Amino acid sequence: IGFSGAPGQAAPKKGGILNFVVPDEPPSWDGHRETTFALIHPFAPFYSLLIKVNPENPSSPTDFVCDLCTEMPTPTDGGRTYTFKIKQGVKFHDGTPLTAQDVVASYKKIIFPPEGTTSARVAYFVMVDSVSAPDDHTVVFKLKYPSGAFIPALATPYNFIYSKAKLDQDIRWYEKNVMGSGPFKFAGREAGASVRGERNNDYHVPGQPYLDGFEAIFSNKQAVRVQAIRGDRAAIEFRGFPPKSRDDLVEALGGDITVQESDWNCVLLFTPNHKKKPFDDVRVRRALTLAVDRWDGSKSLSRIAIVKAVGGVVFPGHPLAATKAELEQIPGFWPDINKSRAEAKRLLQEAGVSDLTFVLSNRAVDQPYTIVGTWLIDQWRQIGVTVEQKMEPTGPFYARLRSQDFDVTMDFNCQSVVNPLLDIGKFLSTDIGNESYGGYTDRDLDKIFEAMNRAPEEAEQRKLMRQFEKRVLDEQAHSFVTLWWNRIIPHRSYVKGWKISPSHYLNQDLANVWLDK
Amino acid sequence: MYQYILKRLLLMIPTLLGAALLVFLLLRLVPGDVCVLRMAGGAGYVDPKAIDLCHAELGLDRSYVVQFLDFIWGFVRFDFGKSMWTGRPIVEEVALRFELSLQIAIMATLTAIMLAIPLGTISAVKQNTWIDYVVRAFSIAGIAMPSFWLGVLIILGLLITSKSVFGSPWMPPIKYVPLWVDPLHNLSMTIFPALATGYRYSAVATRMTRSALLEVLREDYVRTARAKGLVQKLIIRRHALGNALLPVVTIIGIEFAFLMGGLVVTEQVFNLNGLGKLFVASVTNHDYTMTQALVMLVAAIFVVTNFVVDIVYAWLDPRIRYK
Amino acid sequence: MAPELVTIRNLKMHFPVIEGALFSKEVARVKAVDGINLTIRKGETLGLVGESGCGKTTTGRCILRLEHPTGGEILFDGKNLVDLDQKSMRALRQKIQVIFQDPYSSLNPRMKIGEIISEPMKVHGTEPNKAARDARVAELLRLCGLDPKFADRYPHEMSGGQRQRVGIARALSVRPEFIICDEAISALDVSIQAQIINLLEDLRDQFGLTYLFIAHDLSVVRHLCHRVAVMYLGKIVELADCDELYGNPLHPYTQALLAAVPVPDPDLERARAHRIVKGEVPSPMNPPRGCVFHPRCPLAVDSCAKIVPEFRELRPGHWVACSVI
Amino acid sequence: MTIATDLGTKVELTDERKAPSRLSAIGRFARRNPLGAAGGAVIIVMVLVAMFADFIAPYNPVANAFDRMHEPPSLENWLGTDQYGRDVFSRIVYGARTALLVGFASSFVGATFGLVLGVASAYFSGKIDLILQRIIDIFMAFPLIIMALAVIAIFGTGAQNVIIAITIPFIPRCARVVRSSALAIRELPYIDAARANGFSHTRIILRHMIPNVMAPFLIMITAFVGQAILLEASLSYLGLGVQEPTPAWGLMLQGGAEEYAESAPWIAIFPGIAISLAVFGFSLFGDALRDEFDPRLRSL
Amino acid sequence: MSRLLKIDSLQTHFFSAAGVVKAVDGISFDVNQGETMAIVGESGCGKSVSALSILRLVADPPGRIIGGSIRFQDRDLLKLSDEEIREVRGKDIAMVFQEPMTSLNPVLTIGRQLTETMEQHLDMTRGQAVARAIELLGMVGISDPERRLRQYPHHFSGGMRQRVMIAMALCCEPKLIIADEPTTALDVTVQAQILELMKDLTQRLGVALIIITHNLGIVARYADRVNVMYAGRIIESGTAHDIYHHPHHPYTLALLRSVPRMDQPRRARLDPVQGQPPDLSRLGVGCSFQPRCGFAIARCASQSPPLERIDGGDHLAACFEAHSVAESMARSS
Ligand SMILES: Nc1ncnc2c1ncn2[C@@H]1O[C@H](COP(=O)(O)OP(=O)(O)OP(=O)(O)O)[C@@H](O)[C@H]1O
Ligand SMILES: Nc1ncnc2c1ncn2[C@@H]1O[C@H](COP(=O)(O)OP(=O)(O)OP(=O)(O)O)[C@@H](O)[C@H]1O
Ligand SMILES: [Mg+2]
Ligand SMILES: [Mg+2]
Repeated sequence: IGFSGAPGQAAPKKGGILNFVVPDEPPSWDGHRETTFALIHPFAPFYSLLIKVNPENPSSPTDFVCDLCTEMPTPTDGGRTYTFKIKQGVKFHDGTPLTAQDVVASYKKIIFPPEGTTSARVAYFVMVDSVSAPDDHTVVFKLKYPSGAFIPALATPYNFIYSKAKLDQDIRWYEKNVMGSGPFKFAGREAGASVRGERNNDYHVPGQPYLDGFEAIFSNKQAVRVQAIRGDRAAIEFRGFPPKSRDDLVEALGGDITVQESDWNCVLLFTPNHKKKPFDDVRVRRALTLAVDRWDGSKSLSRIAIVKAVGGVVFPGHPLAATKAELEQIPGFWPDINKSRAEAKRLLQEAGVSDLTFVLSNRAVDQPYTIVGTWLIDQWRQIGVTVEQKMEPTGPFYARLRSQDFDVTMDFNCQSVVNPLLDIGKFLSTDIGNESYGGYTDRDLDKIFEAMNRAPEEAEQRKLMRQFEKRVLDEQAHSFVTLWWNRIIPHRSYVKGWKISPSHYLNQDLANVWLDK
Repeated sequence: MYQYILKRLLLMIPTLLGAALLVFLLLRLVPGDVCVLRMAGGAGYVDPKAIDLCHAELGLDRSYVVQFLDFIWGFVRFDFGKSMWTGRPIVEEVALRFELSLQIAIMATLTAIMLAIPLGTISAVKQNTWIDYVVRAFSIAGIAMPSFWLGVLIILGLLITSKSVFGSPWMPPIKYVPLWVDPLHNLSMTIFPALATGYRYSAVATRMTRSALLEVLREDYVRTARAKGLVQKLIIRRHALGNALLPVVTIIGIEFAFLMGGLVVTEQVFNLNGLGKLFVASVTNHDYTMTQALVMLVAAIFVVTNFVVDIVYAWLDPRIRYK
Repeated sequence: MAPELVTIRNLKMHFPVIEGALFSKEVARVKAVDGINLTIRKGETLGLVGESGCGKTTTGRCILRLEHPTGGEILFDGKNLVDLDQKSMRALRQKIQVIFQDPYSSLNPRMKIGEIISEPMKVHGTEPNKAARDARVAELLRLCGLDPKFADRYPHEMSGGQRQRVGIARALSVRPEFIICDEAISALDVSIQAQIINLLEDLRDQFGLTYLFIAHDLSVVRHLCHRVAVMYLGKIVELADCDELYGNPLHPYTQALLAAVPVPDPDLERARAHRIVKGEVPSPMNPPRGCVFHPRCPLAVDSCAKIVPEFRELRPGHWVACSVI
Repeated sequence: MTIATDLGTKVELTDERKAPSRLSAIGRFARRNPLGAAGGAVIIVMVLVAMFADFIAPYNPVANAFDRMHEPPSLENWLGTDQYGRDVFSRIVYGARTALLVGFASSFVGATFGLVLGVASAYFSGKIDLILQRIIDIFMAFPLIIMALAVIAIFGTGAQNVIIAITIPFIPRCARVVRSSALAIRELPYIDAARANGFSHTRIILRHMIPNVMAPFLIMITAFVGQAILLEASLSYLGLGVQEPTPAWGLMLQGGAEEYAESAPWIAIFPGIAISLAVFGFSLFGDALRDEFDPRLRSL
Repeated sequence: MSRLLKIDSLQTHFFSAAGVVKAVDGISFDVNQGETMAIVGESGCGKSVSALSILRLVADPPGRIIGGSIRFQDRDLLKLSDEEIREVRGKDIAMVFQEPMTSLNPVLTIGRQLTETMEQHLDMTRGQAVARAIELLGMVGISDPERRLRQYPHHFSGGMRQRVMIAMALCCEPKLIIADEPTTALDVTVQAQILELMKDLTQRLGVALIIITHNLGIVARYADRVNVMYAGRIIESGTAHDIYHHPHHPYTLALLRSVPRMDQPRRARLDPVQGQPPDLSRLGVGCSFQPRCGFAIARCASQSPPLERIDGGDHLAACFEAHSVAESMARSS
């Protein structure tokens, strides 16, 4: 994990409006419900969280700091009870005080959603038994079993703290309204065009925020977003641009542009549909991964797409991740591509499908889906497999995945706080795994996962992780990792205080961002 | 005349009803539904109960007939309901976009008229000379260029020339502000898409002006006018254009109606938050209510424009006026 | 006297004038043909004259069943065409043929002359065999004064007069008994008209054809017809043998019509007094009450505006619809 | 009997007049309508390119070559390479196939349906006509692109569905134009003659009406091909058309092209020119055809 | 009577894709003041083109006047500038066209179309022009002219429109009116009305009239002098009496014989002109009527007969066999 570029170190200046571009408008405004970053970028600044990643060190997967709590708790009860003290004097934007009751009501909505509401992250909190507020300043989480995944889950940036009063009045009130305690107050919205925030002078961190306000402008064409920064219609886009756009911006604006880059806790996977012939045959599946030259792909694609690192199922650079030597043992990561392809052809021949043709279902998003998909197709072409790409918008695309109406699909695994133990849940058997679409049942795999999650020692976890990885990518060839993403944020140099993180979900409340104009 | 207008108004009803039925059925043909997309638009788990609940809330569990009647009844009362996607009143969602689209449509139409009528006239009067060829090639080039391509070229051109002229790159605003709030901001945003589409649409009207005028210039009454010794300018202006404009008016009217909803691509290029973009989004989201409302809006604009065109036609053509 | 071939009784053809596409409403009726009676005998040529829009063509179209009459009956060989079913009508169709005015648009420009002439034979099955049809086409072309080689030509490769001959050949192809000539010569050049008139006459003599000859050129009608009916505004105002009608026109309209035709002789013309009838033919949408001609009639009296004149036989075979004479 | 039989022989067309008429007709067309001839030439070139793509294109249009990304035009890659290192020229050459396939398939099918509907509507008139006209009205109320989008939403993307999506909105447009010509033809005496002869409806429609509305039909097909190519490009731009890695012009302008418009302009410029040129060619040719056949059919 | 118009060897050709159409191929004739002159001939023989050529109204391209002169009151109209010829049009020479239905602009009122000519040529104010227009409409027999002025052409019947056209032609008191088949589109009864009106007015106002028609009856009644055209040429010219009673050209003769006549007893058969009218783009050397002519001699095929005086009088014919034709006529009648 690393970043380049130099976020400013000078004393923050006050004032100014930050304009930034967001690729999409979220369907609702309720963070508990939504999963898209398009919600985070415009709406995170309105809310406080219980805990959050350290904005000064957002790249660290373990560095969490309090937002509404007074200090990070140490678990008691053998790691099964966490007690948070809530800051006093915090006020919602409507002036009502924020108490532990509000925190509890919010987490209850997230963890135990009442009927008629949806929560996108129930699965993150499977270990939680209860959440309660013994008094107005204390919140207690009781877990069923100790879990290293709890604190990262708690710090998920979607876990906005809502007002209990509002939730009691209408549990779905936050779908269409904003009322939080974050650094910015909601100042208006133009349907489909923008969301505006203005400084919350009563923010619970003294001195912050520095900005007078912000405007999130929706723009779904990447070219427009890049040009908006170039023409200074916007200062930054928080998701990430491809390398070429970065180069263009730097070329055109020189010192007016600062670039921050980071590995990204997102990876594109491709998964054959195990229920469909000939992908029920492990040889065919292995052939598909063998055909892909990831090492070369990394070099080439990193010049045109937002992907870079070669890795296994774990975020590269994480202690649990496979080393290069370990990786090279896995089919598809062999250093000699010719050997891999020869093997792939042999396997196909053996399976009797040497002139395989199929459709690759892909999500209609240019970066990096289309590019990686197109690259994959060319990789497969080289072992004599003909593939047609079918792109669909996000909604229909996932509907197709869920109904398992595809040959081979490409989707992503993208998490906010880096937490490999939870993140690899994507590879579990389809009936268990929340977002696993391959249509396979592999109880042995599930058992390894279970064991890993309860393993106290990192070394033990690492060993199990290797087993898990081998089973998924090699032995059973369930689903395959392509390349890990690479986040590139070229922004106007006058934007200061914002630091890149390995996730475009994290560190977006803008409290410490200021403009050096 | 009143009767004529009344009759025309009545005639709109079946078209609108038909459009309503068409969009209603088409939408139900599209696989998938808004609740699934909204509840589980991304990856992950879908709670079937939540989906049922959502269906009930949106009224999607009712029979098609009831849903259709409800839609029509709402339409009759000018109550368009709420967007199934965002849950907000459709009127609120559409208002600003409508304003934007209308402004662009009007500006583009004006551009088209200002280009088409003089160019078409010159081209007809100078038929088969190089002037004619140049004008025709110029106008057809307008249709031939993909609008997004033209848009991208325009934006890039602006960025590059402004950088070389003013030292810093300038691009049109990407956020719409109504004309009366900040005219400069508004115009600097709308002028380029309006020019680009106006040029594009002028091609059709130029061609129409030219051929209508050519036809009229062959008419007996133009020969009569010449035989009377009238000056050429007067013949073109009073005798020929008066008649030739009739079909041009129709074309411009139809184009105007189409501009209101059909600028999908241009809107993307210039980041215009208009009706076309909303339409694409609401179709992809299976937002039935929004799509229906938009379709009805486009259809209504079409019929109303046609109506206005007919009135203008009647005003221009005395043969219809007194019928 | 020859037997009657066509008998028209009280034929009416009123066209509705419809407005509004949705709640379409009949706002008026064009009384194109308004109760006419006519008989045409076998072998006879009946002339039908009158000014533009008086209903001549409509009458012909009713007989051809191209229009469905509003009322009255048309007996052909004793069968009422008005209520004949499709099938029996089809059988009768080959006996009734038509020659149109415009030689340019009465031939399908995409078909060769041979196909045009043989198509009716093929459809009616009169000549099921292709070779026989080709032979008949050649024969018909020769008969109509054209080279049989023309069968391979398209209509646009021929002159107006030649096309009119093709039209005639097509009509003859199924050996009809009765031919309606609707202004069959008016579109032709003066120098060609006489050729066609002669041809029609010759064919009539050769095949014993019966013609309904619709025209507005009174001198041609006089040359060709046995009897002449004069129409005015949907009604027949006078009907008589040709010589009788031209020699002794009774109806003021017929008189005006004859007076308006200039003869190609300057000495005669300048000596001749011109009785010019005033006004123009009114619209059949709202024809005058009473006698339709009374607003223009030099003889009109008050009662003409009220009473519809009876169609009377004033002299043997000479019928007039006028209550003043 | 004396019937003048000498007429025919005198006006006879000699065969030498017919023979050179084909070539000289083209020559005359070109002189009368230089723009149309230019359009025709563009079309011919395009068709040839599409037909012989395998021989013309120097590279495999879908093969990635990451060692040659973003190469500017050179002797090896005449029009440069794109972000995947694919040869732009080869992709344009093969793209002509996609463009013509989509263009011709959709316009031909659309116009044919429209032809039948339009002629039938005009011939039968009355209620059938009225209802069909209302339906056509409804379809016409929507811009082409909106209709196409709706169809894509139902059927999904891909070349085949793009063709369907473009075909459907063409049908009513063609039907409308054909109907107005057919209405005029319906009133002509030769149709009356056919009816007076008791020919069946099918025969009259097929033998007498349809052949005579071929002019607007042909004009429409040419005009539609251009529109279809453009529409396909627009759909591709919206991500709803043909998909990577199929070589298609619209697709070549999408995504990458914008990104590299400045640093590697050849990626966007050449396919853009190809589209413009093709549409330009078809429009000019269509216009010229219209002038030749029937200047009244201007509202296409 | 003084000479008003003298046309000499006028040639107007059309340069079309199919070749050169010699629509008018060297015609010459004179028109005197107040005289009524007729041009007859069958369709396509060049009557209209001749008329349009006089006012230089032939569409260019494809048509062009390629030779000859048109002297009107001692000015050669072919040499005038565009500005000058426009002054002549409508003011000195007016035209009445065949199609009254389409010769008036449908979107302008009758009044507007009448007054604009006067405003253009006579520097009249709108008010003066309207007053004159009312007077003119009354003159051509349209009742309630004040109201009629505000109406549009579609409110008028064919006959009325032709009256308006005549009023329009008269409004600047021209010296010459050219009427190109003014009544062909009208009903016989209306035709008679219009022709009588024209004759009456031209006589009263002393206007010369060129009347173009293919109706021999009309010519017989109204024309002082007659020019018979065939294939772009004048083939016979003379007084009405001469032409009808002593034709010297076989075409004139054939034409007279081919029409059935009401003033004569019914004939068993007509004598048609044999053959087809010529194609003007494909004329050979020699007399253009030769292929259809019963009097043709060997010379006719190679030489085009000039228009020559018959017995030194005002009667001209272009036929080598003019005398045999005249004899044949005399014999038959
Ligand atoms: N289909 C129709 N619908 C309405 N009116 C019609 C129709 N056909 C004919 N008419 C009207 O009926 C009247 C008689 O028409 P018709 O064609 O029979 O006259 P005509 O005597 O043949 O005239 P012409 O000499 O001009 O051919 C006209 O006023 C015409 O406008
Ligand atoms: N614009 C044109 N282009 C080509 N040829 C033309 C054009 N106008 C007229 N002609 C030809 O010129 C010849 C004379 O035409 P004109 O109109 O003078 O005939 P016309 O005697 O007036 O006939 P009609 O009695 O039919 O009015 C015709 O053969 C015609 O084809
Ligand atoms: Mg008729
Ligand atoms: Mg003429």
